[in-house]
Amino acid sequence: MRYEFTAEEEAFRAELLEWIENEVPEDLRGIGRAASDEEWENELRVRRQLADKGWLTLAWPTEYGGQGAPMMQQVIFNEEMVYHRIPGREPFGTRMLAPTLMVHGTEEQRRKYLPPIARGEVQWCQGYSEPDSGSDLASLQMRAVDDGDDFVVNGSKIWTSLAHRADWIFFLVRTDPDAPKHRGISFLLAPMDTPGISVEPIINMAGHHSFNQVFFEDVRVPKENLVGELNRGWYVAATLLDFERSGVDYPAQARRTLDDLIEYAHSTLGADGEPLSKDPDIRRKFVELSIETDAARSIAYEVADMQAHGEIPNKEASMSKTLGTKLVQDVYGFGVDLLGMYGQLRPGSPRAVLEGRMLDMQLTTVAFTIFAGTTEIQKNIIATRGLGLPRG
Amino acid sequence: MRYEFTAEEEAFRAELLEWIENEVPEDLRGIGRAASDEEWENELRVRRQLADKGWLTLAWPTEYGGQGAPMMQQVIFNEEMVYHRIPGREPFGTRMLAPTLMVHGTEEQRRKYLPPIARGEVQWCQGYSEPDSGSDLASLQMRAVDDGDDFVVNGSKIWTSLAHRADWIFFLVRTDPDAPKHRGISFLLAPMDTPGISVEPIINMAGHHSFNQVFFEDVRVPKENLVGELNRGWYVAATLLDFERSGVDYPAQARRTLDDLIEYAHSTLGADGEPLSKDPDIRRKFVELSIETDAARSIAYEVADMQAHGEIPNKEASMSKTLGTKLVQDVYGFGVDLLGMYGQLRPGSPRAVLEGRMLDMQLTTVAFTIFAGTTEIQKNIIATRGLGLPRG
Amino acid sequence: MDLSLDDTQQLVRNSARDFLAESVDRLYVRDMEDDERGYTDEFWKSVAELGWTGMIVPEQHGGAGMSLIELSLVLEEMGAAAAPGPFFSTAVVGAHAISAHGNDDQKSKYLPRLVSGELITSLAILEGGASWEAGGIRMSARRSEDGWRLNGEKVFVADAGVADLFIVAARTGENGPPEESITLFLVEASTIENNKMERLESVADDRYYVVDFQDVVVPPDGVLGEVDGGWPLLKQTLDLAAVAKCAEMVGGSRRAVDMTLEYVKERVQFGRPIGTFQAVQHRAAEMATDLEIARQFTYRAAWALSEGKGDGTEVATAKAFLSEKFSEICASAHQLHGAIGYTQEHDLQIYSRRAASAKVAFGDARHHREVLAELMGL
Amino acid sequence: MDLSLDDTQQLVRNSARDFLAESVDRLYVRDMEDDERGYTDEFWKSVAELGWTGMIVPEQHGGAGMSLIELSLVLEEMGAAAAPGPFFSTAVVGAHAISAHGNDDQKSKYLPRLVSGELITSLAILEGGASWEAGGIRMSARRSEDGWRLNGEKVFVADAGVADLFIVAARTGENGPPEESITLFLVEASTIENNKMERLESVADDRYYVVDFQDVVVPPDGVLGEVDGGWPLLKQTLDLAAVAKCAEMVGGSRRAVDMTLEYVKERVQFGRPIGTFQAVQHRAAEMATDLEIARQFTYRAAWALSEGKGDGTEVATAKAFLSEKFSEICASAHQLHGAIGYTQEHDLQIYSRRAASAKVAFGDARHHREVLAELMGL
Repeated sequence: MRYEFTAEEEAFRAELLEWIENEVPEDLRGIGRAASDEEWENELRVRRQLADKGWLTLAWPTEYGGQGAPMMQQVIFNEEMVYHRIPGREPFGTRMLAPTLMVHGTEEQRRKYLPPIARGEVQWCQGYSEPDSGSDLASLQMRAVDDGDDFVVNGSKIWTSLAHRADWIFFLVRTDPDAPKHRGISFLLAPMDTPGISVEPIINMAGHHSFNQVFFEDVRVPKENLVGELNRGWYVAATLLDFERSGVDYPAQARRTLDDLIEYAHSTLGADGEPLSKDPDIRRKFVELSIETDAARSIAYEVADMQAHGEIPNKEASMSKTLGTKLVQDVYGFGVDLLGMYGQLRPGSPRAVLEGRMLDMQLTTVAFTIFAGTTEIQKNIIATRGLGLPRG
Repeated sequence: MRYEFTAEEEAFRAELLEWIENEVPEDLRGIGRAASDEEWENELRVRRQLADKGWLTLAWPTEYGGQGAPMMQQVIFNEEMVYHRIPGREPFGTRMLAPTLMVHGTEEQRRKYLPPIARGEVQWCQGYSEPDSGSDLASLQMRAVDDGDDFVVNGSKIWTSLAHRADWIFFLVRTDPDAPKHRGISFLLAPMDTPGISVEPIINMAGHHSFNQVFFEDVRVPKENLVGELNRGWYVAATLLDFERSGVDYPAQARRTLDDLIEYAHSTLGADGEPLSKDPDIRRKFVELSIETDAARSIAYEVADMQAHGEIPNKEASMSKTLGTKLVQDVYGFGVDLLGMYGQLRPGSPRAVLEGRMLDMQLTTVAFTIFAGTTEIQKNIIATRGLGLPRG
Repeated sequence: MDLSLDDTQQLVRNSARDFLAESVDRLYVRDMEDDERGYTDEFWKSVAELGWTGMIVPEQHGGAGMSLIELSLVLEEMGAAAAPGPFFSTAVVGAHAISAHGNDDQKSKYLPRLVSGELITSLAILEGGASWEAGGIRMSARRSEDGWRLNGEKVFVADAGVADLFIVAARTGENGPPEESITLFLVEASTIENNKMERLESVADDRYYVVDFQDVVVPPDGVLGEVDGGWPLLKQTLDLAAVAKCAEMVGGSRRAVDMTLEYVKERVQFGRPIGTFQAVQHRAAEMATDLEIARQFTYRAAWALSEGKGDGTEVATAKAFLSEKFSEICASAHQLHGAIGYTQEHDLQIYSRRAASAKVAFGDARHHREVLAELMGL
Repeated sequence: MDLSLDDTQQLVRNSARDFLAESVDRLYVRDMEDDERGYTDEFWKSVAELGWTGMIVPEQHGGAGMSLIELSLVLEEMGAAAAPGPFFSTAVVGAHAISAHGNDDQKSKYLPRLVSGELITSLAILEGGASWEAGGIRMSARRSEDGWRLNGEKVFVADAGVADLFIVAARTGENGPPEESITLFLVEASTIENNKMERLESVADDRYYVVDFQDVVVPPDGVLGEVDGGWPLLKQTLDLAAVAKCAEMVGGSRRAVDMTLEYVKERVQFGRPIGTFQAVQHRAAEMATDLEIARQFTYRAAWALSEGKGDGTEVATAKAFLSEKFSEICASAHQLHGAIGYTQEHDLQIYSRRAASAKVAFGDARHHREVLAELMGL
């Protein structure tokens, strides 16, 4: 039992922090949602730097161009990148598609798709949800019909992050409408410039263009772009392959935000002339949120530790996601409250405090408990898969 | 719109408070659970006084010996009785059986059963739940078989409050095992000394004998003791007949407890030498619980107001019960916490603070969110019956 | 105790519902969010014609002479419709401040124009620290030969860009407790240079400005109430505004609940409406319960202020509760709506942004809980 | 980072599980609740034979020389079994205080007897206000010709009725900050008259007493640590005890969760196991999540104290969290059990009563949150 990182792991952290300090200027750091073209350029620039360092695919096995880094190193990397608000990490290619291809792809697919991801040269996006298939993803309806060497795809995908920046999309389609719903789905790949694919932006409530609806109209996808077996796409997608599932990003983000808020509270006087950090209500909230952060981080570490020991976390990963997403909502919500009347000012507004980030992220994080499996679905999973309660 | 009581209503309150002050000595006031024989004697003594004043059946129609008091008068009565911890009110006869008989009983049944209730001479108890039928009450299995002039009853009832003190029991039995579950139930009355009825005490987690299991072994119940139609007992029992469903008891109890705790906090010094009432955390909790009390009371008043206007509250009554029961749990839980190490001392222990009531009631109120429809069932009712959501 | 609406009140509520259903649709709300002024002349004219601007203005000055209860019924509907514009600044804050605290000359001069919709008012109180306490007011007002000279900066001045008249709190003395040297002034917009205003970009539809008062001259008859006696008057107006804001929030909460109920009945996943899932049902039940409490607290407070009853508990309880619950109801609504409610296209986010604004206006929950603690003798 | 148990630790845990499964059943737990001493000689003898009393006692004094981690594994199992007796007072508090702070003579004199089960110890710190702060200690200790004389009353003295040796904190000076004039004494029970003890009736199985020290004589070699230097030592022992209590609470929480899962799988209402209802599932998921966090926090704190790492954050975080969550988990367990769990007959209430006791022992959540606030520089 050891509740601290090893000297080697700390050495990696030190190297990373030094790189951040020396190589990533302050103006490149930020929320990193790549909403503007300028932010996107920054994103790509840092990504290429990460690729050069080998850090973009830190956890990939060496045979596919990764570092085969131990789990805890990847956790440290994620923690520090988030804490310092460094852009450049890329989940869709490096963490979602790549492991899928490593297991389910053909040798040819691996050789074709993995190297550009490792070099940070290609942006992937993920086409899973559809307008009528959210929590009940397996009910998806987008059709792919067999037509000679191709599938012909019709339908639409929604909530597709970065579709407007992406070069390629991996997506799920229904290839057998008569089979039980989980057994008629296939997993395909396509370039975003394939004729018939069009992208419509969706603006979120924070005013950002964060995702899209992607329409497929008679899109021809060569059969060689099928990953895994025909009609087994649900299982290809559902295999829990991610290199790092700990969810440590959330507590790292929360810790950074709390640190910023504590600094603000120390340096800002309340109506009584004392620093806000001496206000008992505010003090108490800081302590509570700090415990909540610590809780989410502890479970994240536990998930990583399980992965490091070759165990497959399931209820723990759902716990981590549930805790982490609630945590960031709570932290930004408190941040907005702490700023009082100023909490309502948007980024860029005159008089905005802490760059308006609290409000912007409070609005943004509304979706965190919804996307990638709602909190309700996560709790269902914990109860049934984790605790063995019977399904309803 | 008027958010205060009328002068008449306040005059009744004044009369009541005067009576309490003059006629109910301090040593008769208490939690009023009638656990000991002495408490039970006190209970009956005050009950007879209430009957003499006509207050025991304040809300009954005058034709049955009541005062036909307006709804708000009954609310005030309940509020003050609870606030001052006066024993003597009796729910089973006056508030549950009596209204049922008034609507569903025969004239003969009314003449036989109502006057003794009004005079405070008879104690009823209620036999609804069974070991396998709690939230799903309609699944009850206790059988009553037609045998000439009688029903012959076999089975058992559980969680029967005051069964060990009661003279009579009203209860539900299955008279048609082949009918759909709600349509084979009948409503019967029986003296507790009927041969074949036996009572086993159940001790609760606070150590009190608050309820019982009642066993029926070949118990003969004359058919004249059937209330309403045969096999229609579910509807007889389910008719919402209570004179006063506001649930105002809970906030009244909470308010009294908060007042006691505030007095304690004013007069007790914390580790820093200041009164506990100046501790910011404690202050905040008092304010939050006061708002919560006010919320429960407001909904209780709303329910009473609806009844006063001849409307039938359903979701509002469930809201009131949900809020009120959580409230008292929260208040006693806070009370225990406020007392620190002393919070764990039982009534009667050396050094017990506030008579050990906080702990005793914290343990007791664990059941409040369970009995008479769990909070889960209440929320189901609010959602489906109240908000029109489809049943699952 | 009688919680029902009388005939007039029902009429007020129904006419508000009818008018807003016709005049304020989602397109109007969205257009106005991007509009510099935030409302159309047509809308404002209709509001005045309906008599809403003058709802709490005494009849002798052209108003309807109604109480905060009736005004709250209208505000609830406006909150439900998310109707934008300077109504709150004018018909609530301005109408009350001048009606309750103005002298006869001031009333005759301003109220008829306010009622007819010609005069838009704005409250300028908050400064740097944005505190709702008396101590936060530091703007200086000095006597001069031409009356008074105001110097200082005000923040979160709502609708300053379109206001004709500002109600300004300034400090007319430096000694004694901060409550005892505050004076209210009526400052005509024409005396302030426009380039002294800077618009803040806030989360909701508010038109908040920073207004820099540099040597602004107020004639002697611009004093509202007594010199040095402004704070108690301002407190009254702030209390009324807090309750009025609660009424808006009740309307917004109601709409968020209704939208959610509608959605979960329609949205099908796993082969059935999601409203059949117990987690959804229970969350909906909690939203509806909070809404019911919110409504009771709000109208009780409106009644108390209208009747001059109560000790402030009702006001502070209402605002403390609503400040938290409107946001929480919206958060629950988002969770039950899933992704669709997170889009700008969907109406729900309009209400959650309104909630973020309303929760801090006229004192946040922390402020009002502190008021309650004092009232409870803690 | 490596959260797994090593072989020794697994062995310790498994043997604790095996022994307790055999020796502590529900009847024993109930019998002991009514028993004056609260345990049987047989049980105590077995515990000593297993080496648990000496788990954290150094090997040269007959102990196992293990760390708080191994002790916590045993305590978790004892908490799960709700095993009663003076184990905590002796094997945690007494063993640590004497092992860590005693001089060689004291260790040789007391530790072997403690390890063998012959010596039961008890901590006497709290006084009237029951504060865990240094300022709460007011009992006077004055030098006399025969050593020291103690005068004052101690409350919540656990297992005083069976203790052979008390660890007593008293004040040996009146000047300076309260932390700097506290001395710890080892007081043999024989020097206290029995009629100076009064048993408190508490919610759980604790044997708490009021002990009145009237002119109790302690010889010079009864000072534990340095004169006036008692507080830092006591703090260490209290920190260790707080974490050890957390380990017990993890065990209790685990049992409450397990009992609940079992029950909701079996209990049928509306024609199906209630564990199929989403409200039940979600509540169970929340209980299990809190349990998982509780476990992580507790073992992290045990590890930190064992390794001499950390700054107190780990201890305070664990106790602040557990103090609240053990009770909350029990409350959820009650709600899911319905009426049956509310009866004295059912085991669940044993755990909810233990929770009510454990939450305040060695500092409640408020106390430890305040510690955290200080550590965070707030």
